[in-house]
Amino acid sequence: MLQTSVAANEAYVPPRSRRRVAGRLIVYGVLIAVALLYFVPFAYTLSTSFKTLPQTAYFNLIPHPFTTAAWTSVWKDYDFKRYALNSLFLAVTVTLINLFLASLGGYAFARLRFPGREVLFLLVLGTLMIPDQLRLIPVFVMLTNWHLIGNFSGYILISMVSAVNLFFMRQYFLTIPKDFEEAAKLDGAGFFKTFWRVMLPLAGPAIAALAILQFQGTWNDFFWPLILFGQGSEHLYTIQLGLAQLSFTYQTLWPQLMAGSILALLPILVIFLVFQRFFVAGVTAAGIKG
Amino acid sequence: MATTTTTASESLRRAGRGSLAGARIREAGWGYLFVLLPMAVFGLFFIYPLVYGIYISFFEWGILGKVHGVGTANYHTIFHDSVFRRSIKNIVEYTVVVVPLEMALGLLIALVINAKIRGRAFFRSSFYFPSLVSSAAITAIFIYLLNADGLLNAIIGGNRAWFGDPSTALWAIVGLNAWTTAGTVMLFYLAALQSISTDVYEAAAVDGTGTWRTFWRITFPLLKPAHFFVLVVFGIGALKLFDQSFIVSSGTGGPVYSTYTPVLYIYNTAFKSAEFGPAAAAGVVMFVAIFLLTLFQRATVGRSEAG
Amino acid sequence: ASGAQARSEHAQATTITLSGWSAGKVEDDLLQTMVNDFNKTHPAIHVDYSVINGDYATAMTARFAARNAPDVFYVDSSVAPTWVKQGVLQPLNSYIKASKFDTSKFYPGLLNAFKFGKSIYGFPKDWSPLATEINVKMFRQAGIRTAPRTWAQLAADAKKLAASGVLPAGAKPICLPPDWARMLAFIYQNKGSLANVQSPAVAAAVNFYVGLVKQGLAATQQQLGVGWPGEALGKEKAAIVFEGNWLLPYMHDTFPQVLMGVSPMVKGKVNGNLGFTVSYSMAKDSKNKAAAWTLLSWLTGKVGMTKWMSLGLALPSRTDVKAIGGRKAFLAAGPFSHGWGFPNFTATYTIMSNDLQAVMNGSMTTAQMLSDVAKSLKG
Amino acid sequence: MATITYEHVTKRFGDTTAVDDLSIDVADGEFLVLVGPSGCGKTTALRMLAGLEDVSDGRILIGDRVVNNVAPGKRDIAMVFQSYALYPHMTVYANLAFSLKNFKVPKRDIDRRVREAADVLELGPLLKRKPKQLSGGQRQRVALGRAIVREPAAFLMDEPLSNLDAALRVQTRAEILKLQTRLSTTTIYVTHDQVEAMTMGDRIAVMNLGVLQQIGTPVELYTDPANTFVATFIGSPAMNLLPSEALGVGIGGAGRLVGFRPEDVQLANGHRAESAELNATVEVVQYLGDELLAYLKLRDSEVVAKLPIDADLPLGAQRKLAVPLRKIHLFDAETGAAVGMAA
Amino acid sequence: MATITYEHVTKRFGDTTAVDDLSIDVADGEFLVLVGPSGCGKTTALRMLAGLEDVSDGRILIGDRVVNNVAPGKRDIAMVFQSYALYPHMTVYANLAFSLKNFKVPKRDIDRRVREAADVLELGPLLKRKPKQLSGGQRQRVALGRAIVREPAAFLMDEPLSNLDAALRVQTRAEILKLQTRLSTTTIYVTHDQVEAMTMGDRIAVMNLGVLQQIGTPVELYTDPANTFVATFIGSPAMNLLPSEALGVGIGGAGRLVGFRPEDVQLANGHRAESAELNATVEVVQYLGDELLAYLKLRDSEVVAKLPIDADLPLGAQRKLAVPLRKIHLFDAETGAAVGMAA
Ligand SMILES: Nc1ncnc2c1ncn2[C@@H]1O[C@H](COP(=O)(O)OP(=O)(O)OP(=O)(O)O)[C@@H](O)[C@H]1O
Ligand SMILES: Nc1ncnc2c1ncn2[C@@H]1O[C@H](COP(=O)(O)OP(=O)(O)OP(=O)(O)O)[C@@H](O)[C@H]1O
Ligand SMILES: [Mg+2]
Ligand SMILES: [Mg+2]
Repeated sequence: MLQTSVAANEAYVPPRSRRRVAGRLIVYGVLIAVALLYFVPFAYTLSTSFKTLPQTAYFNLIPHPFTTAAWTSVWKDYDFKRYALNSLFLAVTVTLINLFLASLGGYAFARLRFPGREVLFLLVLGTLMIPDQLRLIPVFVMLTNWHLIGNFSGYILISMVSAVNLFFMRQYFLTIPKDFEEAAKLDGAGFFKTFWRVMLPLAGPAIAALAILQFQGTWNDFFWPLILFGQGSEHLYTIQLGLAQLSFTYQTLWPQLMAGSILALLPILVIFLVFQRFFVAGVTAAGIKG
Repeated sequence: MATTTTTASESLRRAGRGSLAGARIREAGWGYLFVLLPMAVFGLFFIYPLVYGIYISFFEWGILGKVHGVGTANYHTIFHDSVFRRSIKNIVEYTVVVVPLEMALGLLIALVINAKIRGRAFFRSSFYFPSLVSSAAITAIFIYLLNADGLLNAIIGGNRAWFGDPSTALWAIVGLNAWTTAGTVMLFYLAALQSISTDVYEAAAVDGTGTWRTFWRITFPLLKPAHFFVLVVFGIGALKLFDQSFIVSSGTGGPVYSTYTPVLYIYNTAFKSAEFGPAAAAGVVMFVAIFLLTLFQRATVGRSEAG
Repeated sequence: ASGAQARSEHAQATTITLSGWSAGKVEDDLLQTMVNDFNKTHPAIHVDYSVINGDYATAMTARFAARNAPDVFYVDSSVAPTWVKQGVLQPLNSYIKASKFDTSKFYPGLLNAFKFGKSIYGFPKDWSPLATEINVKMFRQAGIRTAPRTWAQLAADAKKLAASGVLPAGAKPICLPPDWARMLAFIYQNKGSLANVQSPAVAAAVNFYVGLVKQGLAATQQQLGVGWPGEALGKEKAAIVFEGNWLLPYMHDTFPQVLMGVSPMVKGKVNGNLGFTVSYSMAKDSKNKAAAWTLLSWLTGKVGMTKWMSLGLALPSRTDVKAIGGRKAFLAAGPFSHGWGFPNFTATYTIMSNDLQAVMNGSMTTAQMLSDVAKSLKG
Repeated sequence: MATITYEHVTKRFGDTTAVDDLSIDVADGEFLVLVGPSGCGKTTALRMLAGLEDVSDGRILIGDRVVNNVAPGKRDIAMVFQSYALYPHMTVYANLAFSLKNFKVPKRDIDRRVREAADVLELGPLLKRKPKQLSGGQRQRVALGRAIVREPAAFLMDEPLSNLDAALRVQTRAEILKLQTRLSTTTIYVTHDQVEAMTMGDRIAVMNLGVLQQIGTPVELYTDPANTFVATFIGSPAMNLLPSEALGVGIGGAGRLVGFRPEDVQLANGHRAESAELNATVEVVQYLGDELLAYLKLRDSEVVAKLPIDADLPLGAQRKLAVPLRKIHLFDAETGAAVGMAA
Repeated sequence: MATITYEHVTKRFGDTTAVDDLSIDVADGEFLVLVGPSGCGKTTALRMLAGLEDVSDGRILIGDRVVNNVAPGKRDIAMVFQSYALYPHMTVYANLAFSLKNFKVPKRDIDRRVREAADVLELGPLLKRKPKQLSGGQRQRVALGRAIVREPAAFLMDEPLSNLDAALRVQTRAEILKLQTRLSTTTIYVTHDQVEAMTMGDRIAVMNLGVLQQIGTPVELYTDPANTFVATFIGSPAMNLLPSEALGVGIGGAGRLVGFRPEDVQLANGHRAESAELNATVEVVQYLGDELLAYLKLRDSEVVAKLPIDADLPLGAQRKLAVPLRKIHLFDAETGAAVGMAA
């Protein structure tokens, strides 16, 4: 009945309302503007790396004259390849261990019942509150006595798991419906298997966030590498220790520092781009009704 | 088991393979196993230093160790130290402002880039950029922006040195940190947003819920576990402010004590003055204060954190 | 750093470690060369040199606590009192006596920074006092021939500069940091001292210093929107600053176009200056003290220091070693320079900096500040 | 208060065509039941109407308005989700009240309407609970309640009673009908329950594999199915469908299928006029309370018969059955399309 | 392969008692159907048996073993969840194979069993899909498949067919029964579907408000309900229940309720011996395909009658109805307990 009377424009489908379209456009405009604003620091970093030192004194986004001297210097005068490899090794190792231990522990705190769980969890939260400055000396003395200073093992040992990561995984596991675990239990999956095959895949977004942050955290860590193997032994230097060679009390080699920073930033960017694809909405929604 | 001491429950226990045993004990065993390594790390490298710190706080203690016991004198010292008292005032003001700001900004960005928009990956990356760029560059830029002849003054007119003026230095740090930390907060929120079931949004859409109301009545409450996390972690992070105040003031906490923080106090007292007793006492005071605060948060915000 | 190969060559040699912070790649390389020389000339000793780039004090404190400090290392005059008090530095008197090391060649003001009671805890490796640095072009344009030599000239030149209109908008004649590490020099010039910090002489010097700011003849680096006075000079936001030897490479590298004049520090009632100096010291816990002494005395001895001065990166702390040219303005201050350092250093310095800022912005009186400082100096 | 029109609507998910060229007109105030086997596209059709799924092709109208690009909230419809989709953080009360608040209904009215719905659905004592603390059926009732508190232009209900017990289902069914009649709200109701489909719908639309098979009143569908799919799908147990040869000569002819419903099978004592007769072996007998379901073997085919409870049917016994010719449907064996009755 | 015993089992959630002193013995290989209104505690009873919910009081045995403290995975049971609980990140195939892998079934067997189950449940073409890409009924079938690929000591099925259409339900029902018979696996089956309950169960257990009302064979429950709850709950439409006075003098006596099923009501032409008679007004007539459901008014009460399709029942007409006395149940008006038949 209806379709015959409007046969002329049968296929006509009115577009989205104008207000909605306008709203969209405004949102995009704002987004792009803000994105550009957020891009400024990077642009600044990039442009500084192509400046001469005297030019760095002024906030100017276009290098003039344009020089790649800083890049050559960073590559030739300093062993940034080695620093990057060291950092990569540490960041990958520490991130993997953290992801595993934090999600395992976070899962236990979220879902397994055991006496003392709440007290232990408060302890975990408690560790957040202890400033590094307070624990530096005891930790350093301990590691010295165990001969773990001056190589990577001490650093990896103390960075194996962070309370922030564990806490975050716990919070995330709390939001995953219990039904999946119950099904897994009945399907004869043990506690570890339930965790590994069912819960962990469902925590994909959280894992992705942690992978990004932990990788970046280790990659950018300065304080502990400095204390634990920053003494001499240049073959152990991380990217950040390497970058520290570029600034002194009264002088900073800004072009080199910024060139180095960009080198230092690329792997994190890659990690970010890889892992951000794991932010998939409503992963758990499809499995249950209720 | 909720059974009381009736004979029925007795026989039940006997029948249940000896004791309360069985599944419960196995579950607990796995629980302990799962948290064993993390707890060992925390115990060795956090709790032990903390306990050690508590011990130190009752001594005069130098670089080479114990000198002699002083009772609670270190606590008297710090509480009578106007610098320490000022640092507490600063940090409370700072935290109260910066944390909500970080949360709001982080959540806002997370929401925007979680929306179904074209080029989501692009926006995600660009909004995360400030978190990627080295903090040295960010701080340098911020100092440029907030200089007496910086961009901000150029826009609003005036010639205030935002980092150099005692009345604004702390707020300049607030701005700096809110801006750089928002990316991290955003990531946590972004992850948390994914755990919200999509059909809830569909139901809300059919129910004619506007964007604003969907956010406040659906998204926001369902993010409760994330709020609790962000509040605790970034609240504590704010209370531990050190780096930026150190850089901006070259370690003096200036101008006129306006950026002095408790951790800076601990740092200076311990590593510059080598007075580990008062430094430890300050650390303990901070720990206790934050711990009580966290317990309080847990009792309020965290209570029903979607268990 | 030397590799495993070098180490194995010196398998029989005593290995000791040497640490310091880095003031630039050139300087690091120079010190490494010197260490190599030393290793060659002293086959029984092998020195491992390592740089700590970053938080030196913290890293060292951790190592002291772990009884794991380098054998020989840099000590800044400002932390020396603390570290001595903590007993982590080795008094060198017995070694001096045994090897008849001549301490008289060091400028006494500098050596005193590492001398506590009768004990010497290190020898200054180099140093720098403050000098008066000016923007020559601006001075010329304002019709001023020479850099100011006295307080009166300083004030007069500043006024002239301000009136002449050669200063760009937002610039001030002088950049004065709210920092006792500059102001203390003026206090010494007014016959004041930290020993009697609440004296009228100190107050007068403070008032002169702060007065320059209050009159608008000077501004702090924050007010000028720069990181430190050197940058103010470079960006032509100030025509006069008081900085040390470190300003020279900075200006050369970053602001080569700015023509800078360096002349001796201004003078008040008397000459007075601050000596910023760093020593080589030995760890109390060193297990190879004899070897450490050999290194320390070589580095601070005439031969070592001459090599160290070869690139002109710093000023010699020994009177028998010549500096390279163009450093006269600094060297003249040797006899009347006071080492930068005092008891309860960090707490006091915190108070000094913050109170001085408060005095400058008018929220505190000079007397209050001096009383705070006096209290803190007593501990 | 609105007609609903699907005009050649298609929905594809990648390779799967979930809904294929669907055209339906639902009259204002009509109660249309949508049935079809699992996975035939019912939910998808509803979700497109609700605006939760994009339309791949064709258009959907509510009233005269093409809604393809209208936001779900602006379509003035209420939906019961197959997956419930309750707000997990809200109490039952808040779940029910939520949409009313969206539409700025006065507070007093909200309370009244929520309590009314809760009464109807026996949710009264549960108003303060959270969804997690409810049983499956209770959740489903909340989902239903969330739709009925509103007074929208159309109800879309996706198997809203599937988890309720018989008594509650009968009662709720009646309440839905009452409400629908009172408000005369256009309703599309997905169910797989025969009784529901037959008793509730003004018309029934039968879908299969994304394609609409037949649309008509319950009686039409039952007595005059358009094809074998509808014939076997409507009615439970299903219509018996046999090659025409199975009933012996003379009926239908070659290339035809004959169909007859279990309740039209009678135990034949003696010859009956106008009936087809068949000899079959009793295989299984199921007891249904007031009747029997007999599964009988007829050469290679199986025949189901609904017989009086006192029928004498020992397992393995041979019985002669009769089916009145005017109850026998004929279908094309290839296309499955109906071609008329045997008499 | 195992008996299942509930011994005085109680489950409390805070103030709510979801299951109250439940005692049931399920014989080895028995197929027990659990029915009861929404929220009566069926799911909770199953979940306790599965080990997913703590038992507040009493004990549960599988075989001779008290399992109160045995981990769910060690109880050798498979469960179909009312909420499906599919693993959203796994394909249908992986969902089905998951438990088999856990139990270290050889890879070849896994594949065979998964494909068999998929065939039975018509999931074949969907094996590579993720749950998100399935319809409601398809999801439910995956949930069911996950249980049947295993060969456990007991099946627990919580409304496993509620989202399936009639044809598929009939077929799946048959497959479940076939499987259960072949493996003779003890099964507890929750449903709200009358037909399912009556046709599948060896015995039926009826619960209400957490309390077991009656347990017995379908015929027992239908013909001999223990109380008014069971009487009205089993059978659809429900048994008519009236104060004894409504049927006139002589039947039951004071303080009694009389009950009779709709199908036992006949249109009375002339007086019938051994029958109670009543005059009622036709209010609504529903068409059920092969029969009619008539809702009639009898003074203050309503009576439902299932009558032949050709009955002449214009709305508002007065009709005389008869109910054979031997079909009339008597109940205590206060306790609801059955006290015998009228004749
Ligand atoms: N976690 C809980 N907290 C409080 N009450 C609960 C909880 N879970 C279930 N209940 C209540 O316990 C009762 C029994 O619930 P159960 O899920 O066993 O019902 P059911 O018989 O399966 O019903 P349905 O047929 O609707 O699924 C219900 O009244 C329900 O509201
Ligand atoms: N997101 C999706 N991706 C791919 N296929 C899908 C998706 N959603 C649904 N389908 C498929 O589309 C078809 C129709 O699904 P729909 O949910 O509409 O079925 P339905 O008629 O509601 O079935 P049911 O009665 O089982 O709920 C099904 O075959 C289903 O597998
Ligand atoms: Mg569906
Ligand atoms: Mg249930």
